[in-house]
Amino acid sequence: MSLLQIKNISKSFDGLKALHNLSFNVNDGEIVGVIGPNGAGKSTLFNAIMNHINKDSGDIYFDGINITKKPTHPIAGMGIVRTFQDSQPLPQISVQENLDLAFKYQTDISLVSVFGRHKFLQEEQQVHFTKIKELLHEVGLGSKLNVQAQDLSYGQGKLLEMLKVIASDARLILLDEPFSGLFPEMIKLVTKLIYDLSASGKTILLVEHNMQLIEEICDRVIVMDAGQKIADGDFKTVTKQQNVIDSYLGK
Amino acid sequence: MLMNKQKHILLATMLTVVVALVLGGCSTKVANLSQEKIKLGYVGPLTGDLASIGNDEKRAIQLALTASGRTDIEVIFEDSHCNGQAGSNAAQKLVNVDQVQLIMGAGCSDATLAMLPIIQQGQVVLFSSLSTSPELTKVGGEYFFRNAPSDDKATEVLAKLIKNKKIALVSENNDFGQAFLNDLKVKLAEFDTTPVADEIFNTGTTDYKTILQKVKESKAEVLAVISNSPVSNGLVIKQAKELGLEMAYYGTDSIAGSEFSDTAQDAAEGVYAILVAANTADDRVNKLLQLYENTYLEGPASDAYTVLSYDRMNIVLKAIDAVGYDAEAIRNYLHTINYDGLAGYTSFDENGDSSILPLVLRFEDGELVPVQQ
Amino acid sequence: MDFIVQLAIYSAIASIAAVSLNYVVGFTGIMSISHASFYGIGAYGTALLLTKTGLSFVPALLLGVLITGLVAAFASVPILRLREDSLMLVSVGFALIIHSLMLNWQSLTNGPRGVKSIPRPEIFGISLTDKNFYLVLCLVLLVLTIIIFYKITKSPYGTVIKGIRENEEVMKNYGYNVSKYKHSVFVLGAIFAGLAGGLFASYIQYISPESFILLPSVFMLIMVILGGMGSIGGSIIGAILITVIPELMRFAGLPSSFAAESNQIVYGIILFALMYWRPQGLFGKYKI
Amino acid sequence: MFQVLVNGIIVGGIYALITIGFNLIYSAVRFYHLAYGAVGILGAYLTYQIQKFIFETQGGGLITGFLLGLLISSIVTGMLGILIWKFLYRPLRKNGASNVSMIVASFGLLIILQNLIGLIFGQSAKTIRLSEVTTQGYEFLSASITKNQILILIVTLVSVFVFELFLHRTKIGTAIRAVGQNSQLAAVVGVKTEKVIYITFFIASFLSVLASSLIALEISLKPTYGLMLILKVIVASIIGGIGSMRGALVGGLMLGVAENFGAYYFGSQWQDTVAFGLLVIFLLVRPQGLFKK
Repeated sequence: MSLLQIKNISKSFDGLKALHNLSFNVNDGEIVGVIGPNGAGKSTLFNAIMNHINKDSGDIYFDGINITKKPTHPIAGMGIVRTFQDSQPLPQISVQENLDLAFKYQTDISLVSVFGRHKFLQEEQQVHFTKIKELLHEVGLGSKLNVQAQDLSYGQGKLLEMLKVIASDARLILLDEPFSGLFPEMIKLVTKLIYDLSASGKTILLVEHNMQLIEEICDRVIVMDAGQKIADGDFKTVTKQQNVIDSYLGK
Repeated sequence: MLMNKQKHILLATMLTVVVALVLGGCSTKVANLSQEKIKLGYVGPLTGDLASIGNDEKRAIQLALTASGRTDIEVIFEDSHCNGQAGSNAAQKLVNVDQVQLIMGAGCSDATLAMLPIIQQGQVVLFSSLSTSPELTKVGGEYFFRNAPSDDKATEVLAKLIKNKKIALVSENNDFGQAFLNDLKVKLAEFDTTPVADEIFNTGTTDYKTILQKVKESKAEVLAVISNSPVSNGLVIKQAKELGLEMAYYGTDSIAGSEFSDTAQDAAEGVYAILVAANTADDRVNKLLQLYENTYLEGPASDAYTVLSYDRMNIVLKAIDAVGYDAEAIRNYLHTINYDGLAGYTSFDENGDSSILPLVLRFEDGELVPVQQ
Repeated sequence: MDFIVQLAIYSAIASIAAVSLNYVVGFTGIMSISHASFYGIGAYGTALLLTKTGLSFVPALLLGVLITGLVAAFASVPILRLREDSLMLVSVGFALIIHSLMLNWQSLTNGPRGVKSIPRPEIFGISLTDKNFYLVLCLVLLVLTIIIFYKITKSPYGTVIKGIRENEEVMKNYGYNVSKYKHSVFVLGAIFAGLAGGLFASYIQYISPESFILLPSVFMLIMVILGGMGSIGGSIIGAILITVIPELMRFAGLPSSFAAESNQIVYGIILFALMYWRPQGLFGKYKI
Repeated sequence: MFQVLVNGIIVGGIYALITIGFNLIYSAVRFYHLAYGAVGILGAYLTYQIQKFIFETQGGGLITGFLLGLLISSIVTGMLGILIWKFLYRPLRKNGASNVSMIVASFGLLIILQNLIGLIFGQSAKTIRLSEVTTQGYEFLSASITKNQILILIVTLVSVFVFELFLHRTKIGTAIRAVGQNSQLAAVVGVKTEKVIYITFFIASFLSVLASSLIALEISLKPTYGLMLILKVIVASIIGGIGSMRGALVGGLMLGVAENFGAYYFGSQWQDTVAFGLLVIFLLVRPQGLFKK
């Protein structure tokens, strides 16, 4: 049963058709690439899924539940997380605090919990927590826990965003150009993190312009142009389709 | 980690500044005791809406002091901003740090009522020329005196004048306005007259045309303006004349003075004023107003309060000469005094209220002339 | 020495209000100018209960604080629908509406003549007419306030509200019900402002609408900005400076003809200079 | 009843005039210039001083004194407006100050300006008048309008008309609107944004002096009027649509009328509540105001 079902959703901003009855499914554990020329509506798709913008028509199902009309935070609560296009971590708080916010097991945060006895992390959470600590050292952020996030470099910021995605332990991960603006060795690190995620059974929807990375990482590719899906399949067959080439060459 | 070191330096400097200032406060206190100059206090509205009247009070005190030629007396002026907290701080400073035995002042009842507990606890005499609220009679306590008459005297005079006529009341939404209004309504009820219009405006309102429209529709014969701000009085009467309201106008004590006549200009003609102390028939009053104009190059914002404050200073000087500078002695002396002041013969009843009665005056070609009832 | 004790009392009360405002503005980024209105509601609530119902001090203060919380809960619904400068404006609008209610609801608040002779508090039989006992009461409550807000802002809950200050959209993406947090922050901040108001009313023993109009709200904001956004210690120092310095200026012997105006000009300059050199304030970490 | 409408329109006209200047600045620099009220009042004090000088020492007529005073002080205050932007606000913006800190800074400036006026000109109220005698208004359709009010109406209509013409017909006008729409884009297209901002501040301060001097005819002058005016202007500009010129006109008129009817039906002590109630309602229901999309 597919984890995410998009059923002909469309959305236009006073005349401009950002999404035009777009439909596709994403199965559990898949890594699906979403490609297309700039302005094809990729980011708008993510906004639509997370309900930052309400759709004109169409439905979205996650794990069989209709999330079209739900506010953003319960959708995220069900186990979906998304990064923004050139998203940087929250600037004027520390790296540690950024991670804490994304940490999935930080559930019952309420005023009462502040004064109540501090619940100890269950064993399963402890494992997850140590895993992130290791990853931090691996990507070289281990020593920067108390640094204000704004003092990190752009690349380190992107890495931290990836770690926050891992910390959230979400089932469906929407990555919006995670590689943009990174040096080659940073790209290797992020690719490794994505493979780790996929290995631990996560489903990933990846928006990216870098074609080699798409080919290398994704099981399947969806091509969008002017808000419509014009192709859906594995990388090789899709990139041969005439209409995909035309859309890229701007015919 | 620069951030922390910088923070500690800043924290340290801040603390030293505060401590230095506080100590500064105490050291000046010690210095005061050595001089033998008599220190009097003044607390009044030197900023805010009543600033112009506060300044009149201050200038009158300074004029009286220079006229008396006394060099052994110094008055410390403190601003109450017409606000409770500032007023109580000012009083506490004068009582506690400057060790004054007598404070002149207390205008807005906000500051007055906040100062009273400090006065009663410090057993210091509070002598006001500005607060006329009738409620102070009960709450004032034995250390509170005022030569400005309580409003219930003014309302009596006004009620007798305008009884059983069609009356429109326009009052300011502050302590003076509402206390005077309610008192007046009670007195009018005794003459079984109820006002045909009763409009209230917020302090600082500038456009009265809509209220006056309601007054016009109420077909009132008399318009009584109850406000202690000369500008509001002036604007109401000016805009009423512009609207062509043909009726008798009555105002309260803040009508006498340059600020009102500047605002109302020729519209002030024929306006009745129930007020105290600006009795231009007495040439001592004219001499004082002339002296004021020569010294400060502008007329007082309110003649009434200038004269009252001038009298107050002279009464205080007389008391000190008679019984010395001690609050207890001055308090008893003031109960026995009958001072021939510019505002008339002044004596104080057991509540510290003055015997001065408001006069009825009328604007005739720019001058306020007493009217025989 | 009563003068110093009185200054300390006013500084302690101002600090409680400043710390609670910093929790709302500094930590969570809700730029509310209506804090003095809740300070006023707390003051009026306590004063009216003390004078009209004969309740003793502690229940009156607690009830006054409760009323402030309720009003804040209702007021937060419209106010928190906006952000940044429009939130500032709607909170100014709210503050002015509350002031005119205090002024014109004569039957309840006795209008512009204010509430008189509010009895000095009696706690467990000790009558606090003596200023020193009152100072102890204020300092105890201030320490309590500091502990509570310190604990909150250092806890995971504190991290969440700091995250909300940084970027509400991102926080929604991580599954946080942002508006629930903002409402609880706004109401808790208002409750402590109400507490400060209640303490002020029973100390000064007379209150009127004039002392809760727009300017006190702005002064409270200056305390927080001067002290530093997101720093509890900073807000306390800011509160002490803004309360104490004008009183000490009385000693500066400035000829009073322009002393009054120059005080205000100093505030204006502080505000402008801070925005230029240190928008995060003396000890703050976060720039508005 | 009709009189109340007339009062509302006349007061609304003045609010509109000031709000136009305020919106002009907002559209160019994107923050609320709170000190704008005090700048206008400072200009009105200058007009008063010049008129007094001409009338008392030069023996000129009251009206000529007023018009001359108006012209001189509008230009002088216009210059002041430019200096305020150049030496006070621009460094702040360059320093990366956010909108909120710009508002706080401009409130500081408002307090400074208001108290400077208090120091220089004194606390007591000053009056500007056009005739020695208070003349009764002219009657028509059961409403009476005074000479001053007619002058205010005329000047308001003329300046709004001239301003609209200037904004839409002249090159500079289109440049100002371009900067208003999107300053980066305008800069890219070659509009010298810095110069345009200077002109904007000049015109806005010019308008505010004009309007403040006109108001002074009605309500005389006190240093504390700056804060009062700017609060009304903010309400008018939010209702009309922050930054839009037509919005400023409609917003000002609506506020004037609403206040007067509020005063008529609920009593004048509720006048401010009506104005700020309107502000809260618009901020919630239609934060972008009437004229912004």
